[in-house]
Amino acid sequence: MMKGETIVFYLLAALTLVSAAMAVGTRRIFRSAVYLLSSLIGIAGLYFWMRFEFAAAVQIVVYAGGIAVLIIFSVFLTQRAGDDMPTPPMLRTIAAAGAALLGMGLVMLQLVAHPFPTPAVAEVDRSVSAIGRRMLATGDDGFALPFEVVSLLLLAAMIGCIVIAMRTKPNQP
Amino acid sequence: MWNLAQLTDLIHGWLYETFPPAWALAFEMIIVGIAVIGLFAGLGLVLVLMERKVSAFMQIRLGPNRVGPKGLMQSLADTLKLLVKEGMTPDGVDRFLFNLAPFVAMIAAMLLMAPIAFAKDFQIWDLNIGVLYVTAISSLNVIAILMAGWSSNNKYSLLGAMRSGAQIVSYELSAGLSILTVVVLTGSLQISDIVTAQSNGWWIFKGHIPVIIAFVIYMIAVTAETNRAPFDMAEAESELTGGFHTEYSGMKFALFFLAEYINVFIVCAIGATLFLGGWMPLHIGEWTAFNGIMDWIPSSVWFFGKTFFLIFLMMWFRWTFPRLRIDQLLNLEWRYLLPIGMVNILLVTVIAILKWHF
Amino acid sequence: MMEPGLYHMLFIGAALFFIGIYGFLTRRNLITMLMSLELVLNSVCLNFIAFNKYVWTDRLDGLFFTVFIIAIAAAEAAVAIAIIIHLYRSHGSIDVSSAEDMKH
Amino acid sequence: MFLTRYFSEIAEAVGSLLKGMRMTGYYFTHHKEIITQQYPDNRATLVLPERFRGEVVMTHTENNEHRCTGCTACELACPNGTIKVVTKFEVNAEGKKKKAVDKFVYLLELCTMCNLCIEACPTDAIRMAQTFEHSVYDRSQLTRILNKPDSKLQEGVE
Repeated sequence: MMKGETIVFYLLAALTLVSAAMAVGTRRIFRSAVYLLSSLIGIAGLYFWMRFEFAAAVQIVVYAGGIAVLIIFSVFLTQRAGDDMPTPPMLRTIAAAGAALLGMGLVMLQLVAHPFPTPAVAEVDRSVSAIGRRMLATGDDGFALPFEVVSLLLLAAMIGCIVIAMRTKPNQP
Repeated sequence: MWNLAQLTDLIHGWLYETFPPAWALAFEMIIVGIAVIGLFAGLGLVLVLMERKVSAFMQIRLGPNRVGPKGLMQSLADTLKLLVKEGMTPDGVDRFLFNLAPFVAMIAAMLLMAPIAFAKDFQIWDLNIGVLYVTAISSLNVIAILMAGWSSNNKYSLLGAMRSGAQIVSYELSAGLSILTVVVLTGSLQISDIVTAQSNGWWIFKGHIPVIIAFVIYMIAVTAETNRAPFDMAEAESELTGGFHTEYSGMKFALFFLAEYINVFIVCAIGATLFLGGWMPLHIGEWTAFNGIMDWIPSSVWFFGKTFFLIFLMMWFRWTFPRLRIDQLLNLEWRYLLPIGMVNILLVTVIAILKWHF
Repeated sequence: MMEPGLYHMLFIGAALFFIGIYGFLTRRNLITMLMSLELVLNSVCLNFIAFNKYVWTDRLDGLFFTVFIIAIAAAEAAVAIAIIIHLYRSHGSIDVSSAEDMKH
Repeated sequence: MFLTRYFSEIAEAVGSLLKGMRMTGYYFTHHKEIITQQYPDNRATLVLPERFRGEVVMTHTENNEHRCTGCTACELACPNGTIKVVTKFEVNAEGKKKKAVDKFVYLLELCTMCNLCIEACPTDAIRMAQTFEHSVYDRSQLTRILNKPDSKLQEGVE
């Protein structure tokens, strides 16, 4: 008999993969966004399953609450309800599926053949305060520099978005 | 006295003695699920009646007073009506998403119940990221509204959904910042830690002015986040004929309705936990006799009392203020609440570092 | 092999990655291409977390990489959607072929 | 100065919002001021305002006398044609013919309770009553004759 945890894992994996496949397969763009969202939530569930609660919460906040809403908004602004996307030409579908399957096969061959080192026994403390201390530490295992670089990147992205989205005055060419 | 932990321990022990662990866990899950659904039904009935009564008294009316003594059965009758109504699916809608949306709203509301401490040692799941979990899951709510708005194939629904999306995404920032002030003072995201940190005084009393400002911002932001008047741009009966739930009827409409009230309850419960001490009784300094009397009142009464006080506050807003226009709404958030919240969190950090709070 | 472990997680990661690649290759709509890219990024995040969980349990690097990737993905999505909406305003379509005049 | 204006705006807004909340809070805590009438239940104790206008009636004394001379001023004053005064000639004690009211017909279905007829009446023969439960099963019942059968003109009214 399977343990409850195992059943939950398989359910989450199925949710993630099936909805991801449907997200790239469906021809209705809004449904595609919703399937993508459920796939992202499935991944957050997998993080929860691995006891990485902080990563799961960040995933839900940023992806489900931010990026998915952004994508849905852009769908609202650029598509008409009821329109289906055109089916891609058969040749391209076959070529893409072939490439994806081939790559998948190669990666899986490598994965099965490669022995991964056995884990060190002690699990490190993953509470939020420990994460915060590591995040702002400047020593060998600190992440202060990437943290600052990411914050700069976010600032640059914000300015870039404002500049792109700013409406040019209609009377100017 | 009044210890709910004994009750839960008793049930837990009995289940694990009688059944194998897997089954015992499954039974516990079922019990918790039934308890949550029962709480949902009870809250829905109570809050709908409360809203109607409060609105009536504020408008010098009587409110529902026909069904049952003093109209207490009114919401039960409403539920019955909604249950037997035909659930229509209009022509030309995206059937799958249209029928899914109310359930997404309900599921998001149900997930939010997990980390709330209803009484002393009475909590479904004491997550170590409790508050962050709440902010994360509450952002799923907007997805249900966007789904309902798009799949209804109706321009009013679409407009309501877009307004609601813009509104919720922007007000989440203010709510998050004001939650962070308390997190900075406590040094933990766990709900039980936050509550025990307030054993010698609630944060709103011992956190100086910045926490009071954060409380005010929190109340405004969550009123907007739950789409209630004066921020009910998503529904706006007078402009959008009901907004995202224009096309819904019967039980599916009732689910949206219930989800709104449950969300109100949850944000008020979180507000009570963060700022007003959750189930912690009111203690004043060294007055042992007074503190003893306050301790005698059960902790669940304290929790529900504070929560319902905040709910009453939100209803008071709703029946006093006129609705904002969409540009005024975004102006309020981006020009006033967000800058004030950011300055406020800096102040709180200074207070926390210098240990000025007591 | 029933007990889920590192290989299961890596399989999910690889499958997600190639589902994303398939979507990126077949779709011609910019928004859906962006969605496929999000899937690819997520598969990488999942791999980082899985390695952190099952191989290097004494470190937190996988978690940090995931958090930074999520932050960068948010910035990328915001900029991409700003560009897409601008393209829609100027060309009236968000098909990649409508952006071809940038070649000249 | 930008900052002072910013903060004074906030203070003003908060002040005005609190004022509104004080008003509704006052109503919430003062249940006695509720103005809702639970109408069919309190029919026995219902008190209508003095100036409420229900329908036009003609006052009669206990001797079955009214004050209407049949001058048709009310008929002329009515904008809707609600009132029709049918007159007849009566022979009085001195053998003179005199105009008197035969039937004072009042069409309630046309009346808007505008009070113009009452103001036009030179002899205060008609007034507004406070009855308001006017629903009937047949429209013909809304056509009323206001002067009671065999009623006479009151002495001394010209």
